[in-house]
Amino acid sequence: MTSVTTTYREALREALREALSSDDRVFLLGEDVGKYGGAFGVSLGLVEEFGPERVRDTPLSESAFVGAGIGAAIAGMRPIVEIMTVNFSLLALDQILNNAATLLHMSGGQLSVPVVIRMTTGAGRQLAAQHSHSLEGWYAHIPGIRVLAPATLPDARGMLAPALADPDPVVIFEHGSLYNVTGELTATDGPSDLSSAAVRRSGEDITLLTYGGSLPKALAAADVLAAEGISAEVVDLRTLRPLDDATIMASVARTHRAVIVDEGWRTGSLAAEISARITEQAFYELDAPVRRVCSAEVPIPYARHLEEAALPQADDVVAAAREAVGHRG
Amino acid sequence: MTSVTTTYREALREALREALSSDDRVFLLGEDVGKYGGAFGVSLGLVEEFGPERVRDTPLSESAFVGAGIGAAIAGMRPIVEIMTVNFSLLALDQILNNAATLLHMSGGQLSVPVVIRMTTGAGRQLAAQHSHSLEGWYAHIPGIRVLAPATLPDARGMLAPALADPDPVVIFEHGSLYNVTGELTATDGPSDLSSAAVRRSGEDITLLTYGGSLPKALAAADVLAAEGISAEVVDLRTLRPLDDATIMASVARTHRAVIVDEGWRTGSLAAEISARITEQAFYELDAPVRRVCSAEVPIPYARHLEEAALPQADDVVAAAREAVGHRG
Amino acid sequence: MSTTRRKQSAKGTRHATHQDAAAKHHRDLLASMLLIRRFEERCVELYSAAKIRGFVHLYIGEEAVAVGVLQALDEADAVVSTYREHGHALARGVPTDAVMAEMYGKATGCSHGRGGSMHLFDAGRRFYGGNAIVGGGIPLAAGLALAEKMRGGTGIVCCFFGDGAFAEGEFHETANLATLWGLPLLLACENNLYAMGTPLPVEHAQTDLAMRAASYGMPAWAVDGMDVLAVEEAACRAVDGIRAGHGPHFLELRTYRFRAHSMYDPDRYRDKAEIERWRARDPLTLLAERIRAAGELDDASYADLDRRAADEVDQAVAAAEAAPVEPVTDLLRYVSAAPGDLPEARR
Amino acid sequence: MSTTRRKQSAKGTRHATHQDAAAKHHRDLLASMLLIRRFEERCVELYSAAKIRGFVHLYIGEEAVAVGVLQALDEADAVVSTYREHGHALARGVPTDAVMAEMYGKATGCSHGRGGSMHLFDAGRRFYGGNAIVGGGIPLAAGLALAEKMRGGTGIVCCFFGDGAFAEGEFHETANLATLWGLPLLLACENNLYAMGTPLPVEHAQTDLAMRAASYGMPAWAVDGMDVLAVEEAACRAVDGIRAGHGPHFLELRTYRFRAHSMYDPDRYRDKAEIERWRARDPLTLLAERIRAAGELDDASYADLDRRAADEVDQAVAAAEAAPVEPVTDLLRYVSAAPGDLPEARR
Ligand SMILES: Cc1ncc(C[n+]2csc(CCOP(=O)(O)OP(=O)(O)O)c2C)c(N)n1
Ligand SMILES: Cc1ncc(C[n+]2csc(CCOP(=O)(O)OP(=O)(O)O)c2C)c(N)n1
Ligand SMILES: [Mg+2]
Ligand SMILES: [Mg+2]
Repeated sequence: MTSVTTTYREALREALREALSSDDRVFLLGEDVGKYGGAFGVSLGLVEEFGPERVRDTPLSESAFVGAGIGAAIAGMRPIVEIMTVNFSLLALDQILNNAATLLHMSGGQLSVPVVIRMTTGAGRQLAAQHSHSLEGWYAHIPGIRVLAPATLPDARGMLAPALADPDPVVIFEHGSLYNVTGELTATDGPSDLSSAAVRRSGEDITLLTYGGSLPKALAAADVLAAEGISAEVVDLRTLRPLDDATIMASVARTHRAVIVDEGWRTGSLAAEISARITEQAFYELDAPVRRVCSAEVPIPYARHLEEAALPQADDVVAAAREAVGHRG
Repeated sequence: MTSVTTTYREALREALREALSSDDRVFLLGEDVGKYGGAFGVSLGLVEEFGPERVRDTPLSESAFVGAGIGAAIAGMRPIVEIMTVNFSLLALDQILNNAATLLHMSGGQLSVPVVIRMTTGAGRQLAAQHSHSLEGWYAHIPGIRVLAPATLPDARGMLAPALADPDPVVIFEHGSLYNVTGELTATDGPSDLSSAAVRRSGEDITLLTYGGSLPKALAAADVLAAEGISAEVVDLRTLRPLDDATIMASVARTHRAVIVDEGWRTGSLAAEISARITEQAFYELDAPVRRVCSAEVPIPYARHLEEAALPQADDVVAAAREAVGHRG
Repeated sequence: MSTTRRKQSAKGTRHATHQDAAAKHHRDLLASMLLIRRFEERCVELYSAAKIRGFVHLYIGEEAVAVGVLQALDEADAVVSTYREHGHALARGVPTDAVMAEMYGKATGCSHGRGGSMHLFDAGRRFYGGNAIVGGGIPLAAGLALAEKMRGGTGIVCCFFGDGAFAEGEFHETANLATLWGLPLLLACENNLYAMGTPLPVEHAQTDLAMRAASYGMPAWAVDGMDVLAVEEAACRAVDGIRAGHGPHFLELRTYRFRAHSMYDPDRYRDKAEIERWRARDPLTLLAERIRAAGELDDASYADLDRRAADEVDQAVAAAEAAPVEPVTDLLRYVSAAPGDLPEARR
Repeated sequence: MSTTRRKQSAKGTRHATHQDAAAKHHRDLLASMLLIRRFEERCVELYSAAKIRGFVHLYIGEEAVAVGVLQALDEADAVVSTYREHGHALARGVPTDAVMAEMYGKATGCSHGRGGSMHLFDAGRRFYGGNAIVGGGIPLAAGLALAEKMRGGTGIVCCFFGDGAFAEGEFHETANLATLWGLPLLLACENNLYAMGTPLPVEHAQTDLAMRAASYGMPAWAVDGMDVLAVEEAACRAVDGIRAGHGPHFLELRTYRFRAHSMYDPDRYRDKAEIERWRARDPLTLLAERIRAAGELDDASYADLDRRAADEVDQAVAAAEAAPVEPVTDLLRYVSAAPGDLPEARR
């Protein structure tokens, strides 16, 4: 089986290239997606290949160009809108919630909105408080949209095609710390299954539930735990809305303990939702309270030591897992 | 003790009047807060009393006038910004999250932002999908701001003064279905305590946790339950950020069962956060899994029967409470 | 119908026929305005009777705008509207029954009862709502126009919005984007001098909205929005320009609402004399008197048109009364597109 | 210092003194620009050495704008800036030590290390950041100006932003609001012809930004942003107008960044010849040559100014290197205002 060494960034780009090649209705729009190649270089080279109509630079007008993507989708196109970071997406949130997510229902099923909106999320690069939020949980709150968080190269490559095939709006979060991650992609890495979470590592003593940029941390924590004789299962949620309850509960039913790792601020995080669901669906399976490892509730600071302290780290996951296992162990 | 019969709306207005009277730095700004009296009539008559400089109509520019309120607060004024409904607040969310909530930290403690932002929230009046959301949970996710939800006349009257005294941004949610609620206000109803939840009804068998427009439903449910011999305690959260964990946990520690009633969409709701906290802080006190009664995950429909079906109703609370009590009863 | 095509269709017809056609066209315009007027007058009654709920924004006084502008559009064109859109929907040909049933929240409503007064939709007629976020429809309309342009079609998109919406950032961002990209977009600004209770000079530093719009580099002009023929003429000229590839055009339609902002509004902020002055220029009367003077209308034919409008509304009410509601078990339908819910090919 | 006050202070002085003062003033401007230039050149080195991290946006080439505009302001005036704000901060008088320490993320930084390059603050000097949401500072600046106006003060607010920011809805909404309310606001638009990699004609349908701004009804004009004296003159004129109660003024400062957008940007989108053409109009060289020709500067005095700038930067680096960081235990400090953290009277 042929496999190539590539990066998360290139895997995303390859997915864009294929989408643009295979469907005339697909186009990419956003700030500096053309010659600049996108703020994080994901679309580099695509404007040369597909031209400025289909790889379309926009003015700095998040509300208008996201709204334009929504409108074009209603008219039958398949726009992929890039928003540079999730912080800036707040400027377009009205369009996403009040239009994209709502029009199908409000029109009694007449208008569907097959738009895909991609954006960078997360901290870890000392970009400070206006470039480092993780608001995936907010998007996962909105009925009518699908929310994806590719954490691996195969998902970076494989999520776009099914997202474009979805008749409803799809929001894709790319964690900024993943772009340079290298790995292997094989020819058999086809489209991702958007309906299921993925067990990235099997284990028996505890379930670590996570997604996106926190997956590497959870896997690192699992290594440490393994060395201590604690066998941790690592579940990559992948699709944040709708959540794959079945995979989550099946894992918890086996391990009886869970730690959720989520870069969002703790209060009102996606982690809270998962904890609540475990309570509702697997309460009598639990041998210890579900724990959350989240970001500290602070606008992410610039200084490296403070930023590191604000974010969930592998050590924090290890500590939470130890506690959970120790509890009524 | 003198007491007057008044409405929630008038109680809010009285609080505004006092704030404007007692502090020169206070002013009200928003769309149609002047002669029109505000979209829901809260500020009616105030422009006549305080003039158009201090009761200031703005153009339809949510981002700019909320941002202007933030800027004026930094400069030492005490602006009260009215946003007509929480749906429209999305247009100003960038200003609220990226500026109001963030500037104090980002400036290393130099700038504080004593702004108060009021808005209407919630459904129940057949206003359909773009006027009926409950996004209090989103705001409660943001570090650096305080979030209030007055559910009673004394709180409608008593929360504004301490909110204005808070050096940090405060967001106040007024549920649209409460404006016409009538009740008594006494002279002793002073400023509300913004740090504590309030037990609105004592009970022993189960705790109903709720806030804002859902409080009357929870109280109605408690009546029904009482008739069935189930004694329900009703806790009004009042301050949605920071949450008063102590009051919540103390109640759950006594009743061993909890149902959370929250008009937000279920997934990612404030109810999820409360459920997660109970798991974390009172797991071994629970005799049954914490239950949530939330809105259906659908853009709120116009037709009355569909809207009613989408929202949490007293009956749903009763059913959830019965189940919880029945469980391992 | 655009000016070009109107001219073409007139070509080769005899003078008398042409005159007849014009007279008929004028009566059609009147009929269309009458239908909107009678429809909304009935809505007021139905609201008082609690048959209709929620927010209802009446268009009474502004009918010449919807009727005049939409004359310039073809079936293949698209329309984006606001929460004050009964007039737009009816003038676009959304069936009166379907609109009335929507007001009732019935399953036969044009949005299956899920939208209500503020959210009328008819995908088949390319009537894309019904947007109750002020300014929220403007970017959407640009997107529809972008799709049109990218596919090389000749269709255009007409977006209605108010003088208040002009102050929202969405207007600015879209005006720039649409001009920059040369999108086939008609920005139809209904300047009725108020945004809720706020008069124009309290909303805008520069109250000449057409002039402001022109600063983006698009053709823009103002027109008397009480004169349906003037509106039609202006719209045809703008649409011709758009179809000719000259990018977005902006029309400032100077109009006035005779009623309060919504059913909730006691209208405390407007001068009675001002309202009376505008009522004296009622677009229905203006057209009726004009074509009456031209011999195109007499008492009997007016009465006939009026009766037809009233009958159509009566029937719509009767149908709405009798119609079923959506089953509660379908509450969660249309949140996500189920394969069966969407038409096979959505273009 | 505004034109008026400059004239006053010159009054009654002898001609020679006046000339001396002018010469000194010119050398001060040069010194201020040199400081910014040397500071940022050092930042490039420090970034390569990984002493500084995050996003860093250099102002090199644009120094005349910050230095010229800020001459027009008093201490009591306020400044709102962007993420490209080293120049604004230094020209405003934020100590070089404090700015450099901030780049290092140290406790002695002007934002205690929490802000970094993009978020410099100095409340005492009324320097209100450091906003990295493009356009996000504009409404804020209007609010500061509103407070000034409501208190009847004579202070003004200067808001810097780029040509790209002009396309954001926030600009439009604020331009309207500020003009409508007659706010004492200087909108200083740094038109460096690019928003990241996007050239002006790809951002804006109408590239004459001053003309577009004037359409709101505020005085607006363009000025050569490479000529610090022209900038100073224009800013003083605008500030005089604002202080005289004529509401917001807009300046389009035509400038160019000699470096890439940020340290991450390989600058693939600009023509080398274009960059060279602009480098030939380096604002430092322009001023230096001019005052050299006027006999106000010689090689020795230039070398002296340059050395002082370099020394100040050296000292700032040394201080930053030696400075402590905030303790991790203070991570949650400044999320909410603790009573002890805020100065007693913040007005
Ligand atoms: C973003 C937003 N802000 C405020 C409102 C509340 N609102 C509804 S209609 C309206 C006035 C709009 O005025 P205009 O655009 O002139 O349209 P008109 O109602 O006069 O037709 C306002 C403020 C809203 N629906 N959306
Ligand atoms: C709302 C928002 N959108 C996008 C960005 C990413 N971004 C940072 S700077 C920039 C270009 C801004 O251009 P301009 O306003 O001309 O300022 P300049 O950088 O040229 O000084 C962009 C797109 C951002 N920070 N904020
Ligand atoms: Mg209006
Ligand atoms: Mg620029």
